[in-house]
Amino acid sequence: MTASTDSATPLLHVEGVSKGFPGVQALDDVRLDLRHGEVLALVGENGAGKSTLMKLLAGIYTPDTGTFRLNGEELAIEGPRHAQELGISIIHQEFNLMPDLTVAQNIFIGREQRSAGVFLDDRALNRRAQELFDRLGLALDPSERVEQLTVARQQMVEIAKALSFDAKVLIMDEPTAALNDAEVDVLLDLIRRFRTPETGVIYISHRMEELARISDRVTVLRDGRYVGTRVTAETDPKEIISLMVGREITGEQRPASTPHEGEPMLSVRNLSTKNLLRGVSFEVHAGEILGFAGLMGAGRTEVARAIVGADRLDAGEILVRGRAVTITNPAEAAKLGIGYLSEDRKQLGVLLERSVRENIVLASLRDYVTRLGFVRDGRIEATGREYVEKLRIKTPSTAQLVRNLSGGNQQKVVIAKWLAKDCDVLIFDEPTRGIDVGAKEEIYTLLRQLADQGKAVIMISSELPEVLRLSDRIAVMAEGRLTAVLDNADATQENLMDYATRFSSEGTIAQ
Amino acid sequence: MSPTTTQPTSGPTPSTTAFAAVEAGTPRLAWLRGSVQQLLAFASLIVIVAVFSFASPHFFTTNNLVSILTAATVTGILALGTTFVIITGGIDLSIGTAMVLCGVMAGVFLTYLGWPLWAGVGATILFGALIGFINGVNISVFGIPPFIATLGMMLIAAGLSLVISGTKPIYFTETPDFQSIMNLSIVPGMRFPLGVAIFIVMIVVAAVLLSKTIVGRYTFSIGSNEAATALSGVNVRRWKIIVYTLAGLFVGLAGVLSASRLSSAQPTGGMGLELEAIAAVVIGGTSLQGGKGSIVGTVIGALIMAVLTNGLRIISVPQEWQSVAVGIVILVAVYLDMLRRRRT
Amino acid sequence: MSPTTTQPTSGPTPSTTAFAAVEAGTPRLAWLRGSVQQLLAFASLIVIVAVFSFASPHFFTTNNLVSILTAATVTGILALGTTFVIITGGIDLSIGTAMVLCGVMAGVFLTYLGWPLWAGVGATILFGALIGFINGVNISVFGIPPFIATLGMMLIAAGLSLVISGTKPIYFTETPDFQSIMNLSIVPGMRFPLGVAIFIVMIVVAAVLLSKTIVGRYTFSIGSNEAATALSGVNVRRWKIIVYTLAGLFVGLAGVLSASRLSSAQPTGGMGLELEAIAAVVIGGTSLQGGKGSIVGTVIGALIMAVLTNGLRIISVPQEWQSVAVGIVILVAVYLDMLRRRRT
Amino acid sequence: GGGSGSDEGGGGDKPYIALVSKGFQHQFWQAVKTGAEQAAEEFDVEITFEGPDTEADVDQQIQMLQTALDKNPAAIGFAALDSQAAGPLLQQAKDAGIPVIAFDSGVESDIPLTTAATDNTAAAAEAAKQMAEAVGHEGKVALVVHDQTSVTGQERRDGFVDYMEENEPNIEIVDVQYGGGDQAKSADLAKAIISANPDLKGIYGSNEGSAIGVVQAVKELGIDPTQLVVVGFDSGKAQMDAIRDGLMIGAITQNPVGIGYETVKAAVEALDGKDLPKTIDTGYYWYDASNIDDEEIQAVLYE
Ligand SMILES: Nc1ncnc2c1ncn2[C@@H]1O[C@H](COP(=O)(O)OP(=O)(O)OP(=O)(O)O)[C@@H](O)[C@H]1O
Ligand SMILES: Nc1ncnc2c1ncn2[C@@H]1O[C@H](COP(=O)(O)OP(=O)(O)OP(=O)(O)O)[C@@H](O)[C@H]1O
Ligand SMILES: OC1CO[C@@H](O)[C@H](O)[C@H]1O
Ligand SMILES: [Mg+2]
Ligand SMILES: [Mg+2]
Repeated sequence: MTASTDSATPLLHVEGVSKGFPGVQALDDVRLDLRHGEVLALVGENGAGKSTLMKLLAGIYTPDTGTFRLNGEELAIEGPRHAQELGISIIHQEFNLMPDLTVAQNIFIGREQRSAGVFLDDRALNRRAQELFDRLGLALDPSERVEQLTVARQQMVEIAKALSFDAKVLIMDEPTAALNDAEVDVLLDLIRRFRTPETGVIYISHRMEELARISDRVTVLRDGRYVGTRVTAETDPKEIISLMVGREITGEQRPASTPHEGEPMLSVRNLSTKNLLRGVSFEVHAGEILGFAGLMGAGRTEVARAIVGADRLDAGEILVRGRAVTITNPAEAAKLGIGYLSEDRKQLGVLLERSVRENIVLASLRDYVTRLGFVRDGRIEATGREYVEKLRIKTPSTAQLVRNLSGGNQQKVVIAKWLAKDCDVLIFDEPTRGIDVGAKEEIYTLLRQLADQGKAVIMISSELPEVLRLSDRIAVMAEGRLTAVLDNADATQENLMDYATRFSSEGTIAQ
Repeated sequence: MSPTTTQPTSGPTPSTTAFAAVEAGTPRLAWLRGSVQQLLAFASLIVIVAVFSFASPHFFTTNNLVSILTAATVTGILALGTTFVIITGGIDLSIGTAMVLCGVMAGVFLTYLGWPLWAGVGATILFGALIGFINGVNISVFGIPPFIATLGMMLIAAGLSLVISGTKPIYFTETPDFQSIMNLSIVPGMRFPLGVAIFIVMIVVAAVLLSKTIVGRYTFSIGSNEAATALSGVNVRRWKIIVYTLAGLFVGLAGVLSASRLSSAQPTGGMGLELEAIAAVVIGGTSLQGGKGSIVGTVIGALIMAVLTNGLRIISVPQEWQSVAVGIVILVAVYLDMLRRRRT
Repeated sequence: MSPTTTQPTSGPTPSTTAFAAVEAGTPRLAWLRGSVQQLLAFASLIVIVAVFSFASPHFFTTNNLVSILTAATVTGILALGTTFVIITGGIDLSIGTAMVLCGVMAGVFLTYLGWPLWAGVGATILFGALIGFINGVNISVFGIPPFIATLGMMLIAAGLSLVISGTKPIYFTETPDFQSIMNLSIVPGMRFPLGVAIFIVMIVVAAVLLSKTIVGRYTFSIGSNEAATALSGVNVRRWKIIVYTLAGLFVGLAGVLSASRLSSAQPTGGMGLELEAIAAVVIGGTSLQGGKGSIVGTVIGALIMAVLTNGLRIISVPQEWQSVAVGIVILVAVYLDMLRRRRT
Repeated sequence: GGGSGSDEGGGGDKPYIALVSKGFQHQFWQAVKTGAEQAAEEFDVEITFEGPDTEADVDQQIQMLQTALDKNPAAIGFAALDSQAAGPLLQQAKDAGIPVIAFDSGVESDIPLTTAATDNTAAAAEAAKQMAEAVGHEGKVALVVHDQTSVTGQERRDGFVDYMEENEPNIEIVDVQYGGGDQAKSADLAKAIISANPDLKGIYGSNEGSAIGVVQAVKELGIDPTQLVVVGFDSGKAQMDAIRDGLMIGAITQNPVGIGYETVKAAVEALDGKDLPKTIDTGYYWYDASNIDDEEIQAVLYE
């Protein structure tokens, strides 16, 4: 069943690899085989060690023990550049882009085009990038600065960059976490085209349905250990999940359509911004989850940011419990009981250099302060531990720096931050980005509990099944307008897609 | 481990990561964590002290150690306030000349206006806070980058000191007690000046503020990720103003102490003091990128500077060599500190 | 809403984002983008010039404008090199005293050792590069934070200038032509010094280096995201050393020009010049966080400072008020610049 | 020349004289400025008085001189930080027919018509003589000097040191340190010198800030003033108080008001075409508790 029984030399062979960090054994005697021409899915819970293994392959960390073989030849990977030279190309879970440079400059950094041997030729560079995009079927502007791209587009830049190398082994660490279904299609298509008898792909994802679509085999890690490998065609998500978590996960079904006639907690009327939004109106009631669907750039994030005062709104009215309010910054929103969890975890979500518990109480710190302004560290620790347990955040202690957590566990910390604060209206923007299947269910349960406690929850998500799974009602956006608000019972993937593409001729990455 | 080139200066170095992880634990331990980190800088300090003690019998005497503390007091107090500012990711270049201006204002309040001692001293410290407040508003409300905002204030304060004083020193003729604030001997049979005791009290105050109060928490949060802090509903604008105002309070106090020491408000000077204070902060392990730092570190940094200056004089190193020596020692001390952190 | 509070200083601000979105386009436009951004600072410069021209007939004269350029030359050249350093996210505090040391070395080469003019000047510039190289190694290889590494160098250079010169000015008695480098009139019938022409050439050189060559590209890339740049296989260590060395070349040249201007190598001073140069860079819109900046901006920043200093003297503002005025104008200019950028 | 360049002073057609000094913020320079203003009033001329922030800022001074020239003054008063550095500009003044008067520190050049200054070497020797007597012609003494590179700093150091070497074989100079004229810094370094030399007999501070710093050090260490002789330079309230309180035995004072006055006066005379002496010695005085209140001394002291 495993690759070692296979007679052919695998493209990449990993054996006996261990890697420890202080307090954490991230990898323990892990093995893995990537065969020629295959897509190998690598799965496991948050913190299972997937990214760590990939960082070893990329030359960012050196293993404590273990061997790597490329086409049977043993390797010592000395650094990122060396990995590149060996033909290992990687898309990291966290972006590694230079926001001040253009798309083309980012893609070809270190491989600049020069004219007359001295001067940079950015036109040639742009041309090369354009050729690459044409070949890959991506609608990216080579001369746009990366800083201005949405998270999804940045992801596409990373993908284009990885594919621009003449790589033999392509590693993708959760490339679709920030992508929409349409973009996922584009990506999977790219992967299929990349695959040749000389190449192989390691594909990390928490989205089970993708595995069936793209992978040939699936390798599972649990708690830093190798659990097993299955041929995709011969297994099903259920088996994979039980290998991952060591228990069965039973997802609940879509919520029964209980129309919420409670008072509108938040009403938004005719919201418009200079850039994008045009007359967005909706309300969300106490006790309900309002899902937001739409394509990339549809403006869902922008609606959220405008509501909490992170961006200026040019027109429109916001009412909290029927009372008109003006919100000019997120602090005022917080005072009114509105919280916003950003989709951009690294830039706008976590404090990487601070501890898990400090991050968890950041939004609610005032609840942990005496009248004289002293912080109650004991209670902070108690809360921190409570959420570490509740969300099963994998960390040696609540004092661990968030930087040292795996991506999915960082996301859990951000969620905990908002669960710890008593808000009436919670806006979650892509809350399950990078979260493993098991934990997703737990988070759904928590969101539902919040609603049941009488809070109004807005959930923006690019995964339609998730929106359908959780929302009482679903708002759909396209090009800055609200095109529909549906009851869950009336919604299907098909009609949501339909509304999401109203007025829309472009606006996705795919051409 | 990974080569240095793969890590951003501001970002995660494997070393600090590893280190912090070792230290991470209960909140009790967290208290210690900062201090332990500083123990490394502390080791440099000890080595420097040992070398000087060995080189001259006059170095490690009570009198001389008190002299060192006295010399460290004013810069040290400035550095305490600056630590907060730097941890938010900001900088304050105005502290030197603002301190001079506060001294002049003490002269105005006490001598020109004849206010009683407590009122004049209180007003001076508040005046320092006002300068800090204006810095904070310029930075936070008007969006002027801290470097520019405080550079502007540096120049304004330098000029105003001259204008207000009429380019003359102001003497504290109305309040002869004023000079006791810095100079009063508080330990019988020893020359231990009140000013040094005030410095020590301020160290404790600053340490508690930074690690035990909400100001300190937000100081770290803002420096760690300002945007994320703001999106968490923290009124970042207001807290930044508070931090600069707090730094201004320290500046006001430093102004009182330095004027008290000289029994006069000197309207000149102050330029360059900001670099000394910032250097103390940074030598103490606080990162100019924000988000990291400690009061213990700053105090050690200030002491390293003061001990070096004093010790080189005690062993009569020719003056032109003194700054060379200070420069080299700073480089070596910080480098060794790096090395050890990396190893741990 | 408040862009300042909700956005990280280093990250994308809605303002620049929006602005850049307008400007972003073909590479041709990208060339312009930097410049247009600077036009805003340029407007401040124009206003300041207009005000002084109106206030005094002596201000807008050829002679005085040349005086302003002459005054801007040395700081301006320092600021050019510093622009690269700051865009990488670093800082160089050593430029002022290192420049002084380079001047002293020019004296050593030309007067003490009696080298021919070209050799002495060349060696001086290379000596500047050496200082920069050492800074680069300290930062890049030894991992000392730029602030500390260059602060150490600042002190070392200040001391070495005194040591090497024997605390006396060195005069260029062997090479009387030396003073022509800065002072030679190159436009017949006018006092247009060669030094200013050199400054202008260096502006062009720096602009081309920054926007058209690989050094410039990596300068921006490192400042934008050092870790990502390293992960992309760029030898960040090496390129940082190159950038500091490049800044050192500018320091060496500034040392030659200032010694030439004074017909003597003055072994003191230089402290404070680094702040002036950094101020010019930052007023010109380069961010201390790194990743953003332009040479045009730096030049405008340097001119704003030089025009202010000169104009206030020309209109005989009492000296104690001059620094107040400079401080306020800097604050206002940068604030207006912010406002406009936000609006665009 | 021409005296038309004074529109900014608002004084109509008065001749305009630009004074570029070595400093501005020091009391000493403010006293020079006062003297210059007195003369300006008396002779009905317009003056400006500027100086660099510190006496290390040669370049800043050159720029000030350049700006002064661009304002087209009738005459220039100049206290050079470095005479050679100002060479080209002085030449420019000469070419434009603008008379130059040097003050405080001589300019090695024949362009200035005269120099109004103190003989610093002689003044420092006087301080040394007083010190020698006060310590009983034997023991260790040290110097806290305001500046290592300026002419006044060097002259006041060398004048003192040379006197001791030539005349006082039993006096040993153990240390010379430089505090930039900053009081707190000078105090700290004086304390270090005292700590390092417990048997020190005397310290000499070479200008106001240095001298007050030394006094402060003595105060802070609680040393009996009879055990450690302090000799100062210049005046100012703190220094005068120290002398009255016995913390300092005495000091040299220059006549800064006189320097300023004589400079402007000489400039006016030059404009009137009068001949000027090569130097104008503005004199110095030793003052101590015994003569501090004398009229002659009070006239040259400043608070
Ligand atoms: N630099 C580090 N220091 C300390 N611990 C670390 C470090 N990097 C990773 N870890 C720990 O190692 C474990 C494995 O992390 P890794 O990032 O490989 O998980 P992952 O499988 O990629 O998870 P996710 O699905 O959440 O991305 C986690 O417990 C994480 O906290
Ligand atoms: N085609 C586009 N190119 C570049 N920027 C775009 C484009 N469309 C929208 N944007 C920018 O994206 C933002 C709006 O997208 P927003 O993030 O709100 O969408 P979303 O529906 O949340 O999608 P997602 O977060 O999945 O990208 C605005 O700032 C807008 O300026
Ligand atoms: O350098 C000076 C400052 O102090 C005064 O005493 C001197 O006369 C000046 O030359
Ligand atoms: Mg991961
Ligand atoms: Mg979004």
